[in-house]
Amino acid sequence: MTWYPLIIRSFSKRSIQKILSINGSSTVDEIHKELGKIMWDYCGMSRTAQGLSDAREKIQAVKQQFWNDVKVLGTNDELNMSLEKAGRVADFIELGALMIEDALHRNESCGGHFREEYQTEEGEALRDDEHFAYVGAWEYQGEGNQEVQNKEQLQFENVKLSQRSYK
Amino acid sequence: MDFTLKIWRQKDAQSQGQFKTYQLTGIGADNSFMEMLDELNEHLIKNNEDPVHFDHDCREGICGTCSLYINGRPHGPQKAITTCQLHMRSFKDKDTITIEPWRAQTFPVIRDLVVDRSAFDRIIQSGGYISVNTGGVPDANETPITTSKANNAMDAASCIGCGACVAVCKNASAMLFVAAKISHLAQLPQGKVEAESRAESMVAQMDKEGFGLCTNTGACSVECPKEISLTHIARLNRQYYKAKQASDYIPDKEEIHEG
Amino acid sequence: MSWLTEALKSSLGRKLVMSFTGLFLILFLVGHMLGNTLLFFDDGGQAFNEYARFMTSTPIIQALSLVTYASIIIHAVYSIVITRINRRARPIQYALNKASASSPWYSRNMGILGTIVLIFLVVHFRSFWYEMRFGQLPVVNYDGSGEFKDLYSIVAESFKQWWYVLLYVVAMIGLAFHLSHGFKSAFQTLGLTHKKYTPLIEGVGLWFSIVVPTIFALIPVVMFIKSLG
Amino acid sequence: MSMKFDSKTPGGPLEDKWSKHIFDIKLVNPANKRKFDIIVVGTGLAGASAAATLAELGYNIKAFCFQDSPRRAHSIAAQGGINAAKNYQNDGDSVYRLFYDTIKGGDYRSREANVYRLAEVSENIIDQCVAQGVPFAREYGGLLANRSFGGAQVSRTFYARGQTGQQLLLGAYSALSRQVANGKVQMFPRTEMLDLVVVDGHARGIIARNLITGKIVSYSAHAVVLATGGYGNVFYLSTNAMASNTTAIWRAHKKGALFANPCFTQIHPTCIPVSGDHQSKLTLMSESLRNDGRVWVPKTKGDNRIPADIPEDERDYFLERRYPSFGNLVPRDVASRNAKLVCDEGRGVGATGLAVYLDFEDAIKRIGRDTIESKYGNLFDMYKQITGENPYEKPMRIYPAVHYTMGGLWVDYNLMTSIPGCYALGEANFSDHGANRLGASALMQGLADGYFVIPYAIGDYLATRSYDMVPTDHPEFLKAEHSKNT
Repeated sequence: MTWYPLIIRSFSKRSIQKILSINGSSTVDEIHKELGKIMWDYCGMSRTAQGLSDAREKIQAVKQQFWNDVKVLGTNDELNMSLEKAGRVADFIELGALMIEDALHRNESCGGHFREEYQTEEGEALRDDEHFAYVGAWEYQGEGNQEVQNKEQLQFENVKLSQRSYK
Repeated sequence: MDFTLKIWRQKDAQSQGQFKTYQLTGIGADNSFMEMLDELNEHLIKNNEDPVHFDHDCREGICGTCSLYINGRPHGPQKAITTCQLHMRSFKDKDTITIEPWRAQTFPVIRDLVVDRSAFDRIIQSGGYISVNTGGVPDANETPITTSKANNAMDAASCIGCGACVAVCKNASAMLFVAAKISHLAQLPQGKVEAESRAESMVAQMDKEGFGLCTNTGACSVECPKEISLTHIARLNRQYYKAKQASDYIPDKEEIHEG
Repeated sequence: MSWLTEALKSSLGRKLVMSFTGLFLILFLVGHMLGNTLLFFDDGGQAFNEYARFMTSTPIIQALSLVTYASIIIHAVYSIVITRINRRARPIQYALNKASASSPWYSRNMGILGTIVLIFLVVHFRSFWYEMRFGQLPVVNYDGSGEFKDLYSIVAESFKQWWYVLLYVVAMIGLAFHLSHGFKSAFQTLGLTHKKYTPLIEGVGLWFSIVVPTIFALIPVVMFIKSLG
Repeated sequence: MSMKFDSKTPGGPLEDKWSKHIFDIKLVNPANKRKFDIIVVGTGLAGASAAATLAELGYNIKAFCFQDSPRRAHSIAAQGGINAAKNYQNDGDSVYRLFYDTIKGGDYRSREANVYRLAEVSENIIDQCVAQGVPFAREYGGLLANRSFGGAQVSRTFYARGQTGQQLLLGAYSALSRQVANGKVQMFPRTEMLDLVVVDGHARGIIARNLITGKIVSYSAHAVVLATGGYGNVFYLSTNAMASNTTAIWRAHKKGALFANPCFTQIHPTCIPVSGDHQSKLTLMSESLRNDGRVWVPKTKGDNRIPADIPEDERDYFLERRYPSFGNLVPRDVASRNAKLVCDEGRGVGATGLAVYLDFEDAIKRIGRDTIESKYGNLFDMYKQITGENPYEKPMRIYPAVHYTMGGLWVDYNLMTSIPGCYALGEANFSDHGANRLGASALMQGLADGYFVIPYAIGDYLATRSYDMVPTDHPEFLKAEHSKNT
């Protein structure tokens, strides 16, 4: 077992070196801004099936861009705020993709999730309690594979589900 | 707007630092100071130069992370704000802006403009709390507190721990920081129980860290982004003397040795 | 080591010592000033010389004098100790520092102002205090009151020299600024601040720091002018 | 799509579930608590309160934060307040009403049992914070003051000026600092978690990077608590702090923790509008402003007169018009969507047309400028600092912005994720807010989880575990180090 620590060093270095070695032309902030724009435009205050499907493609392009063209200077062995941020943005991109999947599958409007296809005549969120009164819990399936959704059905024994009204 | 920036660059704690000058053009007046630095860093990265490291987080003046000495003043030329709340409209076009890290022996530079303020954490750890465990406490309304006491306590409690007081003090003293916490807790009935021992231990820790002595110049309060008043320092002094003459704490040799 | 010495070695303890000695010296200034106004009398120095003898021969005053000397020495020594600690707290200075934006210059330069006052004190002590105690002063005889050391004569002699008067005036300006920070600072250090009383303390402090040094400075100036006439 | 997880929600009547559960779950005896090490990642309200409380109980804590000090965690930026069902105002509040408002506000997408427990312990939170010295606002008689927030018709929000989050966080930070001094918490600031280590199906440690030296270090423990906040920065522009991120929970997700309702994000209606491309973050104006401010836009499209020139009958107070009973205090999602609607219609104001007015003219007339200043002074100053406009004279311009993420790691009733021994607290989990969070409830949840839920809940798991530590050269630690950084 004594030889393990030696391996740690080289492997961990290599994985962080990956980000450091790409040396492309896009800064971390630029990529983050692109991700943010996609998320805000398609997965923000209101969402549509079409928009979300488009966003699905666009986000893959951002992911490609990150892993092929990101530019992070410096080394791992120092205070390196660009490197910190790069790791975070890499995760945001993957999470963004999952948010889009989740928004796309939830064919109803509820709370902060407003799908334009599902609204009352007055423009209020229209829930679909029959089909969507559950928690969508996503399960990672390995790099590049579609995540699997598990459902936890919500039980309402004390409150009566009703159309929210603040009128 | 165009600016000439003179920025302190220092590779790490061990390295020797020096100023570097950068020209930055086309900055919007509505940019915040940090956004201006973001823009500088984008340019630097594109030119294969290491970006300038500076501490920042909430960018709305409350977390206390940002810490720049700008044109000879902590948090820049305006009163009662942090660096992240400073906007470029406060400068004139073509201005030269000098940016330095906080300077104090107790705040060693980590890199560029980033300094280590963990001394503040250690001071709080030495007694900046009320010793209650979670649970088993009385109802919140059981002890009334007058609005003026609550307000005074809140004034002191609003300290964000940014360190501007130390940075501007000619003696690099941390009295305003320490006083703010002591005064906050000493004014509340809940904090009174330990008020004296708290003053004793926090002052001892402050001295141990190597902060300078307060000479009442008042600069700390003037530059404090939360405008914490010198009266809190006076309250700290009172608490401390009271503690020293009244508390039953007598240091034995070992404690002195450690201290 | 006792709790007291330990307390006095802490940063706040040291400040407290500065505050107490400073306040005592402020009290001393009041007394000294009142006595010195006797120099304004046109009585050939009789009142002043009587006062000088009273001051050097009354036991309680002598005891107070000892406290005054001690205060001066402790105040000076502690200021050096404090300055050294404070220098160490900031080993690297700012390249650009607009200190004037946040505090008055005299508050930041108490050490320099204090040094001016201290240099003055050395000269002052040598000229008068030393002479009064250990020097060979001429003796005067006032009707029925016996013999008095004629301190007045050397005072009058000294204040005929313009540079000596100038030294006094400069020193008193230094003292004025030293006091204008020191007075209120001493109260702040003692923790004696309050919304209601602090403005009063600050007001008294300001007037004190103007009036007392001015009167002190007027004495040599008036005597110099008199000597011309 | 199998159902391979169990929420462990206890049976019985709603109001008895939690107390019954506390009795039913296993306990770790006091002498044995010191044999367990717990890692707490994140030191915001949830993390700091959890670390402090667990340490008080006797567990050995290693606490991590990427900030230079635990006091800087983003909970500090919460302005408006914290809800609690104290009914101090005698206005008909109760645990049940807070529970009901939260379930309804969340559009019926949260777990009843969790939300009820939240409402139940909300009372203890206020007691705890006051005991710690949090300087909440007071009435003249010396008792605690309250204000109202969106989605509620009672005054149940406790506040400390516009800095409630700061004061609550400093309270939790002080409790944490006390345990650091006691030697029960080992604090690792400027250290970022990179991966979760799972050994034999149980969370047994983390891999973290020291942000100053870059050193990557393994830490072993008997349980791992993630309290790392939300992921609003996925939108680039949000009200979150610059460094708020999803890395800890995302990497735990990749290790097998289920991620629940990721699309549930909250857009906060009262933010200062974007002014240009350079912008790095958005600043929130507390929802409490809607207590006195009135939201409006011009009735006609493209009306670009200055607000003072628009007469009363040409203004559309659209929230008051559409929601007469809640008015300007409708929940955040509703207020945001309506602001978007009027802007989409071309009735938005300001240079970009992406803003609506929040007007205090009436309030100033009614209660005076001084009262407004004492209530919201610092918010008004902040607005002026950022926009260069004086909100006492001109109405504020506001627009919605991403603020909070209701989604997060799936947790059971014990706040345990689907990886045994890995817990998620506060904004990092999904459990209490459904599809929309009510204002002043995030602080409540963070502190509820940290002070009053995890200290009991974690015992149920640890009581079944052995005291043995996994050595950090265990193959799983090594594997985690190898595969990190995606």
